[in-house]
Amino acid sequence: MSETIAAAPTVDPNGPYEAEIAELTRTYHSDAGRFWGWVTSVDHKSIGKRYIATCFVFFILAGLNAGVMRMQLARPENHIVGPDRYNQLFTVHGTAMMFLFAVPVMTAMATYLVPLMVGTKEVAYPRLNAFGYWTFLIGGLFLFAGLYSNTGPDTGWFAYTPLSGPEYAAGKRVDVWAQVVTFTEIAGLVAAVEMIVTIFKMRAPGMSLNRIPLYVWSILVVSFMIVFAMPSVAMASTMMLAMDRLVATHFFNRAEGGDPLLWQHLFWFFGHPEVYIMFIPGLGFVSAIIETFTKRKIFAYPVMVLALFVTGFVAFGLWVHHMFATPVPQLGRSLFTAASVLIAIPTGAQIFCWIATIWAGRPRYTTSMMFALGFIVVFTIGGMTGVMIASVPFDLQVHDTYFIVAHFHYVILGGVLFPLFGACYLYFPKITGRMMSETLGKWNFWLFFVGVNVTFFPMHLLGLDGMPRRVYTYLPEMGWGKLNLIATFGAVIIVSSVAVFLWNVISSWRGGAIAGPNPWGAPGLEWATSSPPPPWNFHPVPVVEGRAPLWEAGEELPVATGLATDRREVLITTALDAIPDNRHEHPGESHWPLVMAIAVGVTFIGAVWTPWAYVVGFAMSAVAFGGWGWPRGEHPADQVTDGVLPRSEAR
Amino acid sequence: MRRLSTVRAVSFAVASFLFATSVAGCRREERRFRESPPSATPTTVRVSALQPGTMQDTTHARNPYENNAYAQSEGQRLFGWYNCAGCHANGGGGMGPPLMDDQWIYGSSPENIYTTIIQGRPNGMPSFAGKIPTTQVWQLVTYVRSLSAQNSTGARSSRTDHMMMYPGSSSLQDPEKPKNSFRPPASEMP
Amino acid sequence: MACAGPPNGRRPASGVDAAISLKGRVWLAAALLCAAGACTREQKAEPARVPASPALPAAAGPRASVALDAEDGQWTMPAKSYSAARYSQLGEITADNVKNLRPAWTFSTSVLRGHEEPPIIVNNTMYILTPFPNILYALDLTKQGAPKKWQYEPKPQSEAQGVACCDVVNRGPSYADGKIVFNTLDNNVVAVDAATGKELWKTRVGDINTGETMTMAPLVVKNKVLVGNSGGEMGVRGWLKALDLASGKVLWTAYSTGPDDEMLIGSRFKPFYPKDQGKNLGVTTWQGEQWKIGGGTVWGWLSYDPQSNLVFYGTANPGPWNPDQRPGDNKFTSSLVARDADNGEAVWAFQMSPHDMHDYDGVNESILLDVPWKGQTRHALIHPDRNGYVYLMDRTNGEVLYAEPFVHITTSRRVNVSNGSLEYVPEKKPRVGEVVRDICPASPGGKDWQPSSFSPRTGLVYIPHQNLCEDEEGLEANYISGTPYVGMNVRMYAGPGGMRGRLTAWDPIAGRAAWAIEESFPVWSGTVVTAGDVVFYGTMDGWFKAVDARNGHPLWQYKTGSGIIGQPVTYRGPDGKQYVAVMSGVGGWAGAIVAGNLDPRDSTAALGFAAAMKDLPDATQKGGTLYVFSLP
Amino acid sequence: MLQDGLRGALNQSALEPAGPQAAKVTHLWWFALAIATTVYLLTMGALWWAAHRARQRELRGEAAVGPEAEQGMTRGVTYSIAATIVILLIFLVTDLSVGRTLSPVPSKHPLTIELTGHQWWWEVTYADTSPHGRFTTANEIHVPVGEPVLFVLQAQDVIHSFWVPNLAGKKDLIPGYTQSMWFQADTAGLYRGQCAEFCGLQHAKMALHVVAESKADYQRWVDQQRGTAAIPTDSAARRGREIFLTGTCAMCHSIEGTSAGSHAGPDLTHLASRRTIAAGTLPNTRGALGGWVVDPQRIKPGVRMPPNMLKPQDLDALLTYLQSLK
Repeated sequence: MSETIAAAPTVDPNGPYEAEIAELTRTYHSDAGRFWGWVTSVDHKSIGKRYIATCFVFFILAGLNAGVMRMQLARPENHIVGPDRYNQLFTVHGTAMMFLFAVPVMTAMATYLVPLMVGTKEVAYPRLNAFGYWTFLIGGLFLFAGLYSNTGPDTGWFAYTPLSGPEYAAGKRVDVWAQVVTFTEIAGLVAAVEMIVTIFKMRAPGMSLNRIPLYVWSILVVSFMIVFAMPSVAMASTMMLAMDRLVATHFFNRAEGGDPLLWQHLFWFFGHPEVYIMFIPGLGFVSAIIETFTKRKIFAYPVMVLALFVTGFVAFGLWVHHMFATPVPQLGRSLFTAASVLIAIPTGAQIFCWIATIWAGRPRYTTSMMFALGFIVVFTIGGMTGVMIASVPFDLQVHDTYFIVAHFHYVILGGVLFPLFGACYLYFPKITGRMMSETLGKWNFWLFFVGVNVTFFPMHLLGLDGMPRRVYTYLPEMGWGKLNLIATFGAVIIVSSVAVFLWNVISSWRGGAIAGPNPWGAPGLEWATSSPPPPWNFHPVPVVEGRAPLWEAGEELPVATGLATDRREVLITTALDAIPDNRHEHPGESHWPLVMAIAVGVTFIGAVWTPWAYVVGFAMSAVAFGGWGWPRGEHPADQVTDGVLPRSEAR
Repeated sequence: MRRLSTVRAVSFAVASFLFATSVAGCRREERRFRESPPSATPTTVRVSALQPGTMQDTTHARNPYENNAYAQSEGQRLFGWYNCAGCHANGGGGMGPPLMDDQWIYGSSPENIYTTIIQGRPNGMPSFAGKIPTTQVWQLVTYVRSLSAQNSTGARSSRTDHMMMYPGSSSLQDPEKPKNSFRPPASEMP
Repeated sequence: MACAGPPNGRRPASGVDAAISLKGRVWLAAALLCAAGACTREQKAEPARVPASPALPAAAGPRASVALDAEDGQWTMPAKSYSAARYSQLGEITADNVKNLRPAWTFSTSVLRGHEEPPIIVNNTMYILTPFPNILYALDLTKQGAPKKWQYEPKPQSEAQGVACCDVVNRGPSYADGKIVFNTLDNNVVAVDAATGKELWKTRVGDINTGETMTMAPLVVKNKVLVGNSGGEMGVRGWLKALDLASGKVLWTAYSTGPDDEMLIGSRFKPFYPKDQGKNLGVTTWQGEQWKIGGGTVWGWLSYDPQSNLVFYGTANPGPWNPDQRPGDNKFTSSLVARDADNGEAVWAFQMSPHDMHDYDGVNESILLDVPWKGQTRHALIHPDRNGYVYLMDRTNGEVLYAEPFVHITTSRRVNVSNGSLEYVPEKKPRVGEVVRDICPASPGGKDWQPSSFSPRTGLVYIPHQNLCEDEEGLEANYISGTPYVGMNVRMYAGPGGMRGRLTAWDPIAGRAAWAIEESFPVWSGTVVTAGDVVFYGTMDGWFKAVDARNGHPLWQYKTGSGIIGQPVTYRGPDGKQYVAVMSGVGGWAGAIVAGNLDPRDSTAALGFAAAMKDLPDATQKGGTLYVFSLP
Repeated sequence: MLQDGLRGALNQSALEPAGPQAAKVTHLWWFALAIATTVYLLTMGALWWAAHRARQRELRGEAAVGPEAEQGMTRGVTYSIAATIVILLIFLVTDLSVGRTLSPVPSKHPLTIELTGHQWWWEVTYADTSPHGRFTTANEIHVPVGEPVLFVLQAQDVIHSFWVPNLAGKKDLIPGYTQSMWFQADTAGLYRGQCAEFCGLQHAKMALHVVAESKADYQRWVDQQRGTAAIPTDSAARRGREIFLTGTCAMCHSIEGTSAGSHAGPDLTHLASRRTIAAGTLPNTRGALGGWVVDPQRIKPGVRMPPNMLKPQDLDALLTYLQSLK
């Protein structure tokens, strides 16, 4: 692919900007790498990297849970774990995969990529970004600390009351769950806010709405969904469930006028959009991958964008289809059925567009591309079953059975993991400056592809054969043994595939082939800077004149100059047409985000035992806020953009 | 490798965090379904449940469940199932004396309460020897002690899914450390 | 957050300072508000006399009359006469001079539980029966200060206390034919020689191991001792037994539930209303064999009509309280039954509260009156029931002449006189797993056991009762022989107006209250009315009161040592003076919070009564004393 | 081992309907599956073809298709989207119609059964116009063939879900709510159901059996269930009865006709007439029963039933009694 590297135009660091670059180096100097520098860093790339790494650690831990569960279910009446342990395992598996991996890993990737893709120097609110990460980390550790201290939540990842209420869930297990949810929701909301602002106000000059990369669109949609969905569950878990359990409120106590169904509504109002929050970024990745490896702009860009928005919108009209077995009026059911069926349309549309793109383009079957295709193959199956279970009568048969387990694993593994692996192979060079091994990559892909289907396809049959989910064992007479054994075998394959992936990452990081700025000849701005990018991403900032800048620009990418280099200054552009608007100085390294996160940690973890934790926590937060908001030197924060002019126009 | 030093620092922090929490959790969260050997008092046939049962040596009996959350919630359930609540209400008493105050006619230690349940007491407390297995008696003991906040609040459930019994407080009232006060018998106590 | 209740996470700090408990109370308020409803709480208010419906001149119009024996100045049975009028023809103490009333002498019983019993006065001897351990004292009235003649101790089993639902009370002995007859808590009927205190016979008629106890006062009719059992909260099957006064042999047993032959229902059985007619209703109106543990105990008052030779009594609530567990009408619980005094054969029965849902026992007294009704005189009985209605019935056939509410009622709309049915309000039916609020009257009913009195002079019935409402939540009740069988979470509080008690003067003909006196605490004592037009009653905070029988004007009051829940009596002493006597000693269901040292922080304590009586411990203490008053 | 107890394999398949409810759903499923498969294959076909075409072109060294192909692509994509919409609408309509047809009970006065979910067993009460005709059993439901049966669903503690796949879809039992559903068994047989909403430790072993039998057999069963337990004649059983009533058993279980009246555990009045014990976990054999009584926590860890260390002869007597409860 040497020729592509040559072909790709980049911002040449050794151009006329040496002096400024030198100054930038001083401005952005941090002793990142040393511990203190590491904890105080606010660079979205370093945060993004550790975010991604953390997510994968949780992914592996939660995956191991699944492994044990599969072992337990491999044979009827198996005694590897008892019901008590098993319930903790599947609850933590679900919780971790949802709250600590699927959603945050996408946030993490976005944290790293979006600023590069929109061609800005930093993410909006860099310290908030750091704070988000620390909060997430504390929450994640708390969950697994719980599991390993036999305090793992054991009421399922949607913790239905009253089973999760004070009377039936003894001890602190469910409290741990409730607070972990809170931590992750905070992190999620924080990231969403940054993304929305970054995308709306910090795009490179010229990157008008109709030139925003599809991945960035998907992140924008998801960020909005997060803002609307997550408060619902945060309130339900932190306020209501935690308060019921800690200080005996009666939100979910039917006897005193509360209502257990209220929980289900609040949870699923978040829980269903959550599914789309997980895989819409995946769709974005697939677009990016297909675009890159077919060397062709995605077909019907407006349709794709529209599809994303429709999906994001309709996603909020589906939650009741998780509750068909509860008292819901006939009409209501029909409406939610209709919505659940119709949401298939936008996704379908996207799939057709990708196919068209492939048809019209020159596919190169790299590992990344393979994963993108694998996504279409696997995810579509999940989509099909999804449409089926939108049907009330049918859902009432398979609801809470292994059919559902199969369905959502197809959707999530198909919609999240395939694109994610694809994205890893695509962006690894950008992040590390080295290529990943394609051979290992192919192994990784095929093992994963086979593993997923071997594991989860039989579950459809198990479900139809009457096997409920969340059972720690089953009777030999049920005749579910064979299929379960197969599924377990499949799980082993998946594990091996992930092992290969990890090995590939480690070895490539150590000694992969050196990648240039743009090894794939991709069109996005993120490829217009060195790999790995400098702390300031771009200098000078690029100017965009089309949807695929690097393909459309000639030898040299137009740039905009004039941003100060003696301080961390970023360019603010208008929301619609990305016309330079003004410039804004960003803060430097700070330890306050960490302090703040610890304050939050003390509050919520302490609240598992005593309400006084809130008092203490608020005090600590106040201090942290003070330090955070302390005035930052004499530089006028914002200035008009005199002198900042796109070069191209200067010509 | 500067990065490594970072990694090491972080992993150390993580490790110590995990360790700390794990120590905290275990005892309270244990679910011991099956004491081996499965323990239960042998079923003996008796004329009347209301006469004190055969004396039992409980001197070196120790509550295996003190501060165990699961045992406490089990005890709470059994307290209703076995009609303890019928006489003692939800701790406030009625036909029987209250269990949430600081007056304990026959002692408030786990052993005392165990003996009271097993042997009964002369002024109306029936003997449940041979009717409630040892494990469950200890679970009841654990719950009963929680009523007067004698064991860990961390293990206690804040409320049941029933009528609000203790208006104005989560699980129970401002704890009072019980003192064993021996009241004059018969006519004075229910 | 306001609904959160106080922070509970605090480690059990030793010694809780006032500040915290104060906060606790603040939180209580908050929490209650959050609980939405159930916010009525007793406000303190001074006893006030309120005219209920426009007060009619007591003397005007036709009057009810009652059969009375010639006044001998004695008090031989708790209800004074077979007609249960509790009316004394002694007239020395009058509305005018009662203000001079002062204690003559007192006597301590050495027992500190609820004293619901009346003293019995025969042949210048006063007999006092204490609550458990049911000691019988004989006091010599002829001597200065009424010294003790003798005392008799039945020594009941102490375990019996464990199965007595609502304090270990006893409602008094009866005198007949030189014998004092009474029941002990452990189900013995005892006859003691009135002169010597020698035990004549002692018959065990019930078994505490099934939860049976006895607290009622026997009625002696034609050499038969009629007794019934208690234990409606323990899964007991109710019965009425007749014992031979001479030998103590059980002559017949009439169950309240079960097959007709066991209920002594035969050819003579002619209930007035179709709803009470049919074969083996005592079985067919129950699921399976629930009638065997279905309650219908007979722990209240009996009255006797010599003319028709019928005894009238009420049966108690069905068990368990949770109605979902006993589908059907549950006959004949919460009913009035008329039986032949000789062989116990049932003549008619009338179920006031079919499939009772709120522990509305039917055991309250029936006063036998003859009332002018639509131009003719009806042999009637008047029965203020726990379900909140005063029933005026034809005692010959069980026809309801009227049933009018005497308290605030939300559980039913009305009593349909045409078919005798109580029209329930379905929303107030207790439901499992859901708190039903604002149930009025509460489980103790519009009026509990505390007996009324009737004065032929004023023609009014003086009903002591309470004004309570409650919240209820049904629970799955487990029948474990010898333990409670209730299945209900209850939380009581003052009814409308915030006053928990009332003395209502009821016009039996007009079917409405003539006047009423409000009391802060439930009026848990009986009443007595005299020819001097004075009504005596006591309050739970220890006041013994005299009011004008005609208009309820407060005339005199005296603060005794403990709350009064006993039955006042009046008699002529050997010195020819009129005396008034009453037991002071708080307890009973209403007073359990004091008598049993209950913890008011648990609103379900004492089947929910404690919640309504949180302030009683501040108002009175335990005690057990007889007070005798006279004019100087 | 359960099979011997149950005479025949355990059938819990949603695809082997034994009643109109399940049958309709099964048809719906096959219909949906057919559509889904077709659509899926078409999509994959298109994907393969697209990739293939591209490869061809690349091999032939042609340049990527230019704008002229755009209309063709637009048309293709538009058609496929349109097709998708049409198909989805068809599916939606059929589905809703099926849903409608299934909801109402096709009978004025159907046989009504009150089902209460407990952790972790099923309380079954047969309603009757007269209270005296009602009776209660557990974990085994008998229904007459060819007659719609109405279920009134309630929960005692946490949320459970009533589900007998061969007969109908599931319905949740929610504390504080009363839900209802109905089904009808057209073919006689034994159908297994299982709690379908996670309800705690023994969710996995909270099963029940539906016995669909001829009207006559059903009536016979009802009459026998209405009866109370007779006092046994032989001494062993009498001794067993004594142990039951005075020991731990009576604290939780009830037997009509005795003083045991606790509803904490299943009603045992006619225990011996049931096919399984422990909520469909064990066959109702003397051996299994013994094992269960002595150490239930080994079979269902966390189950509410405590272990009972009985002396061998006592256990033997107790089992004799329990097995006499026909």
